[in-house]
Amino acid sequence: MQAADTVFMFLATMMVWIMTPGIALFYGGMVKSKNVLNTAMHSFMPMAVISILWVLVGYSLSFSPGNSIIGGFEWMGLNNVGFEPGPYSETIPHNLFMLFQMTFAVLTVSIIAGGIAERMKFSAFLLFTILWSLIVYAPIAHWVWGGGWLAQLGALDFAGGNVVHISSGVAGLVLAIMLGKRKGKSESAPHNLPLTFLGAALIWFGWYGFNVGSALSINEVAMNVFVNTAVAAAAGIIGWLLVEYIVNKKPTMLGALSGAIAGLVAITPACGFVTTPSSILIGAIGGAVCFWGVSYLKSKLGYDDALDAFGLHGIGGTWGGIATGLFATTKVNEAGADGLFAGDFNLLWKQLVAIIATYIFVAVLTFVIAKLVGFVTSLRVNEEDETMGLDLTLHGEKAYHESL
Amino acid sequence: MQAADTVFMFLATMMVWIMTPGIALFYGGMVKSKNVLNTAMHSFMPMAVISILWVLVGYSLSFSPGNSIIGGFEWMGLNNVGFEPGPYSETIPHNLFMLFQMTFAVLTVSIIAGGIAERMKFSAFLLFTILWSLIVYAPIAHWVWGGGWLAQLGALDFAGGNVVHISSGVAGLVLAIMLGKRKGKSESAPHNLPLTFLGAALIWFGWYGFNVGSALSINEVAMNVFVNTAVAAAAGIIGWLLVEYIVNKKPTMLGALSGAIAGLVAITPACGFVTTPSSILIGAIGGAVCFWGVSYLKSKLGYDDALDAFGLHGIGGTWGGIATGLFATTKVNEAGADGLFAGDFNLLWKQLVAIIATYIFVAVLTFVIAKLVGFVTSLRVNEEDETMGLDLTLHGEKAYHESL
Amino acid sequence: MQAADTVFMFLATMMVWIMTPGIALFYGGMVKSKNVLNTAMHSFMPMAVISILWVLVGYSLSFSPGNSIIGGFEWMGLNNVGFEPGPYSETIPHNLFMLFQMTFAVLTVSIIAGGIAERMKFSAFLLFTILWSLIVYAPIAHWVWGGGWLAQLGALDFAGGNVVHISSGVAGLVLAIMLGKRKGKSESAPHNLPLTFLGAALIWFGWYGFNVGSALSINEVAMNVFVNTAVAAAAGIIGWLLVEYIVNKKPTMLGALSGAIAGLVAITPACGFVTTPSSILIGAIGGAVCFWGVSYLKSKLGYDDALDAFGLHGIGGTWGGIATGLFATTKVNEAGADGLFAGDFNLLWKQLVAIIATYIFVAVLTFVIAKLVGFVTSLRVNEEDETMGLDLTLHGEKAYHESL
Amino acid sequence: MGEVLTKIEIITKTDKFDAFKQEMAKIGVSGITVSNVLGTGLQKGYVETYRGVKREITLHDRLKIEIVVCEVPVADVVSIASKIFKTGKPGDGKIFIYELGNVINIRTGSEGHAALKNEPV
Amino acid sequence: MGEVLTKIEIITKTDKFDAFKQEMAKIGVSGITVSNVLGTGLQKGYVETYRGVKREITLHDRLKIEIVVCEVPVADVVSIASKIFKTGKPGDGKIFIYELGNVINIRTGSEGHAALKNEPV
Amino acid sequence: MGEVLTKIEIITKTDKFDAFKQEMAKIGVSGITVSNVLGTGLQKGYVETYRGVKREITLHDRLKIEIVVCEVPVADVVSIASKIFKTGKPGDGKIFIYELGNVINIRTGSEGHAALKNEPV
Ligand SMILES: Nc1ncnc2c1ncn2[C@@H]1O[C@H](COP(=O)(O)OP(=O)(O)O)[C@@H](O)[C@H]1O
Ligand SMILES: Nc1ncnc2c1ncn2[C@@H]1O[C@H](COP(=O)(O)OP(=O)(O)O)[C@@H](O)[C@H]1O
Ligand SMILES: Nc1ncnc2c1ncn2[C@@H]1O[C@H](COP(=O)(O)OP(=O)(O)O)[C@@H](O)[C@H]1O
Repeated sequence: MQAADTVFMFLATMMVWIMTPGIALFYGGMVKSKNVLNTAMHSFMPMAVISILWVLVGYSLSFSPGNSIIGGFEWMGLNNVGFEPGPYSETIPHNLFMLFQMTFAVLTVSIIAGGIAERMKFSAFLLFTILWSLIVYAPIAHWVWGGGWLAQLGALDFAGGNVVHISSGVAGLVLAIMLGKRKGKSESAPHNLPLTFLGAALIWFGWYGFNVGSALSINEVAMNVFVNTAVAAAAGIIGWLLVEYIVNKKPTMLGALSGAIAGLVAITPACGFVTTPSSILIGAIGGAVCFWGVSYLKSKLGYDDALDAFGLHGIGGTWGGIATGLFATTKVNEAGADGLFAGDFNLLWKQLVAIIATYIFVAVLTFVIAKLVGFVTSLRVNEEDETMGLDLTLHGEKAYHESL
Repeated sequence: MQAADTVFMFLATMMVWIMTPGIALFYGGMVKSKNVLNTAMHSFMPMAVISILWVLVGYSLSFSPGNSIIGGFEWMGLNNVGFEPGPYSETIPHNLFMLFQMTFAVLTVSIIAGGIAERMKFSAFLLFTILWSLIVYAPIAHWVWGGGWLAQLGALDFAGGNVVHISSGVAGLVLAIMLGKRKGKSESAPHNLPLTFLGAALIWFGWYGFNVGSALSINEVAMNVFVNTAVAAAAGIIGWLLVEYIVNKKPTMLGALSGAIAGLVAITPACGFVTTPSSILIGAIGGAVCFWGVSYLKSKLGYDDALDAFGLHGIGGTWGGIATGLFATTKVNEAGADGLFAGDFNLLWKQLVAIIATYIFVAVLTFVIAKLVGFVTSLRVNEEDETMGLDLTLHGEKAYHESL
Repeated sequence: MQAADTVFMFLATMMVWIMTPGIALFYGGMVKSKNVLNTAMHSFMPMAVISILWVLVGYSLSFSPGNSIIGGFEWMGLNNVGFEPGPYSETIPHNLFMLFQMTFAVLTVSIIAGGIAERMKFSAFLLFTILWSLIVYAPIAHWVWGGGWLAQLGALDFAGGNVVHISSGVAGLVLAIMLGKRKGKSESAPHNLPLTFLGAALIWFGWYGFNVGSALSINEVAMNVFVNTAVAAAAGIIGWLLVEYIVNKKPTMLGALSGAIAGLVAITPACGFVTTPSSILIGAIGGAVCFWGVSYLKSKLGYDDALDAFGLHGIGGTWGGIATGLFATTKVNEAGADGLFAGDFNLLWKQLVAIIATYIFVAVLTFVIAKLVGFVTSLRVNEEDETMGLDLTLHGEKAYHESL
Repeated sequence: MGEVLTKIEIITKTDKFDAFKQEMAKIGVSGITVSNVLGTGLQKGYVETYRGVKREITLHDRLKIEIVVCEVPVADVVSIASKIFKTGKPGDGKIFIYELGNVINIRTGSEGHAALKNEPV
Repeated sequence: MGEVLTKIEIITKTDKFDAFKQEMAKIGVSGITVSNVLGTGLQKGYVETYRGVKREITLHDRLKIEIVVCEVPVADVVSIASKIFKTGKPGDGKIFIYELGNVINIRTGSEGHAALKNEPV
Repeated sequence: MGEVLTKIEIITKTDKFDAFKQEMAKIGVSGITVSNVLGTGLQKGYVETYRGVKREITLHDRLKIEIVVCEVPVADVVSIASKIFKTGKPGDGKIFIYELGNVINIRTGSEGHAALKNEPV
């Protein structure tokens, strides 16, 4: 064990931890003021529910040996998950690795909330997240990081492009379609953009823990990831704003924030395997592609992915997975592979397999789980509650009060 | 000395540091918009005043050898408090330990502000906190951590259940009773819950530094504390919301935040001495008990503990102290003790002695200090100022302005 | 290389990183609600633009050997800037040092935005920052930290009093004068002080990374810096509020925040070279002097430094530079020097040279760059846009929407 | 001036204003002023809960829509408003009709019904 | 319609509205509309200070309470308002009385005094 | 009461109120009530864009300024308002004139024109 790595991973864990409240604020600022608490709750509740679930069974299903599809039950209730360094790292305590991964599991679910905002029932979403976390998240995490079939295949996903972003994005999309459009969608405008700014800042901050921490050790790869993450986010902003400026003549602040997140999503799977110049490119294209996704594709296809869970995380993650297949090079990281531009077509192929498998698996199971939940309780609130606002009708509170 | 531990404690110190602005935002969101700045100031000023006081004399009174009641004056003005590791840890600089403890001293005072919100005079509170910090905080910190009589007795308080939470909670309660109810208390509703959400997120974030850092070294105990803190907070949310749902049929966001804090308060004294399953239980009961405290006990007894300084910190801390006596086990930490469920009644008894001693000591001295302050300046603002709002009348500012 | 130092500097980098969003929120809360997004954008965009620029050329110009005026081009595009510890520290990776410095370069530009708020054109500011960062920031950073003439002269600037604060403050002032006053300046009042509070908290938090991290290693100097920074900020609050109370009879929250920042600015150049009691004095005087700057000097001279970029950073930095010449002592840090109160007049003289050189260099070049930009696009928005608000007219968005 | 100037003030729920505005434009209404108000009437209140403490709220969010007309018939405005805002449930709101003395257009200086004409600029 | 419809508009401080609302319910007022306004009158202004720079504020937060009555006597409303809101200090506010042309209840379509009746739904 | 009480309601842009208020004080207006409203009139709307999706906004921020006068001539108020708020561009706004039945001063209980007098307290 290495004390410095342990401190590093404690820090990284805390940084990823803060991303979830960040998401809650980021999303909360974008909805109408009568729905802000509900939206924040959707992103916040996983911190309670998924955390406990993770300790009880989620971690075991994701990371204990098991088979190539899913982990086993041997680490349930943190059995054998103690201070001794675990199989995933020699230099940090096993239970610290478990907590680091807990923050990923929580975050993934909280991202989904973007697709369903302003109309889904709180109880239905709660039930959905519990099932989804076990049935969808745990297997995919196992495939990629737990030694499952995608790891065996040799697909690369450094910090969670597939596991976190594509999976949450696609889940958000499927739910958005199943729920249908919001009433008064067209009149929707963010009720508090400074809140969204703050949320985005926390998310970006935490993302350094997310990406850099995924190296699990403060080594050369970690430092390269640090540089790459910084430039990709920056390039994502520039990419988004440039396209936005060309199309609409006005660079928006929400665009800048969205671009940063698009760049970050895009670099997530690639960050440990590519050079810094490639990262700039990946980030910039990420920003541009996501702008296209939310401004064109979404209205073209007509789904109401309210806060763009799919538009940012799904699309950005897909581009990032492909980009890894294009730009990866073993010069940067021997544990990686060579991508197309390094002369090898194989990796790109594996990346596509990984992406497509994730899309199909997530889409189908999200649909099934949502249908199941729909038997227990309706997924969507009734029209009157939607008009009145979910804060008041589901939670009995209002976010803001004048000093009457 | 150990560089990794030093980095760890630097990080932990910063995390506890951010809790105080967190408290200011948490409280600020819960008051009327005409009092938000005053409320934030009450929690913010200790960062200025208590910090300086701590360096000058507070640290010495709390931690220098002294006797079993209070420390001496040998470390005044940081005399002999330098880079050399001090008596409290072999692996970190003494002045770093001093700063870590400074953040606790500041935080404790800033919590008290919850009891007195929306009616206490700024100057009176300022004067009160200075006296209280020296006369109440320093001795209790000395009793528990400075080798004082509670430490000698063998009562356990890992991260400050007595020192920080019971003491601030009881002080808030006594002041709340002495001040009387707010005008228009019944019409009060949080003016900005997203602000409260943000504050709670920062508090929770910092709490990991608070609890894990209290191990003073990134060791096995620290990692166990990390896991325990995470699950107790999660369980606190679930505990609170469950009871709230049963009673009121609506799970609120303020409830979720309050539950997290209740769970964190409850696990604070116990976190280094109990198992993870016990932590889940302690957190969940903490959430439930605090809900009872703020929704039933408070209105039953009729005091106006405006933002529930006692309701969360006093009650949660009391439960946490008792829980330590119930659930502690030397299997987790040899430096600890065995509690009732490990077959030993002794610890519980000591815990009760510690709690009761703290209640009495704090209550009496808080009363005396407030009376003293009352001779210099009235404790409460006049009615007109209260109606007009404390921001305007005491600070000459308003929190929000329209773009007229 | 030293793993613990690497973790430490990763943490410090992240802490400085969060200061820039902090500035955006701090400033954003102080403007009218129709300009908050534009103001935040001015402080946020450097995170995109200057980051990329830094990697491409800025770092090389600032830190690669070059001559005594400016660095060379040998580290462009991070050429030779890898994991190997660089010339500036034996114990941390060179690319980590580069990122740490990136956060300084970004932050400096984002501070300037305070001088120009509510009237400068977005595109003009963007263009200005790019040029300024290369033409003004890079040389000054080189002079002080890159082995340039100020370093050779022996002027002291521990964490960036000259490089960051005086330079940004003076630049803000020059731009403010060139732009002229805001329309309706006299009716301006902060639209959201809790936002400003939050921003200030993040700035203060990050400042510990800024100052302590500037030791580049978690050693004795670093710990002394930590203590000094803590007490100087605290004393800054007390200094400001005391004078404010004497003059206006009301201690304001914005004053407390401003005092903290004034204290932090003042201690920045000195923190590694002075004792803790000196730090208290430096901070307190910093608070008092900056209050005088913003409340008296500004209205006397009649410029509209909207959010006091110069009032806090310029004036505070100037005082801090002088104070270093007064209070520095080699007893604290052998790498430093003895100041006036330690019996040596030399240092003070060098400090004055450094300050004056910075003032002149920054003022002249800021003026020239702004004139150049003015040829490409007007610096100031037209009157109608200013009335309508910059958020709407430049970015096509509004910060707040009612739930209509 | 033989002309009659009338102010129509509608207090109603907040969610159908867009549709209403479009209808007004069609019948030639030249301007509308709208503000957020709070109202108490027949509709039942609701309960908010903070830390277990209940608050009965009897003031609802309402829109106040003000329209001044001269040539456009009042009855048309009223009937369109009634059609759009009527749900049949408490809270639909009320329409108040006032007579005005005069209207002045600040930009043109014109008075009375001329002040309400939207001649192209 | 021989009936007289009257609007009573009260501009006053913000802190005693709850008590007033209860009294109104007792005398049979069927609805109230209230909004936040700013007012300047006899009451002196106050000073705000931001970074040492003073701002004299002469606009105070006020409530505008609007009540339309027909059968309920105007004098009753006025006397209750005067009783509750009077403190004897500047800033107590004013009551303005207007005559209305008509009232329409959107839900029921009824007009005049019938529109102001709160028959159970 | 032979006196005529008049309410003057000005809907205009938000940026010149301070100057206007000072002028009103000069001609002896004893009180003003002002509120933030939204208005749609002749002025063209503007476009907001969120994540590439456009929203056409046709409601502008406006001030509603209400002044009740008795002895102060209405024409004076109108002409000053016209002078100050006129820019000649769409959006300058409208002035509406109403007649009042009565005014009551809550603090003193005085009615009519007496209620509008600002005798020193
Ligand atoms: N007599 C009245 N005076 C002033 N405002 C009224 C009056 N009656 C109703 N209102 C306003 O109209 C709104 C809707 O009235 P309400 O009685 O709920 O509608 P309905 O009678 O159609 O069910 C109220 O919230 C209030 O703002
Ligand atoms: N002539 C008026 N026209 C419009 N509003 C007025 C007038 N006089 C008073 N008001 C409103 O009433 C409020 C209270 O008036 P004020 O003169 O302060 O009360 P009082 O005369 O009882 O001391 C003012 O803030 C303003 O909003
Ligand atoms: N007929 C009307 N009824 C109610 N309010 C109106 C009417 N006409 C104009 N207004 C209000 O006045 C504001 C300015 O009107 P506008 O037509 O833009 O001014 P102008 O005619 O001077 O160009 C509008 O935004 C609206 O709030």
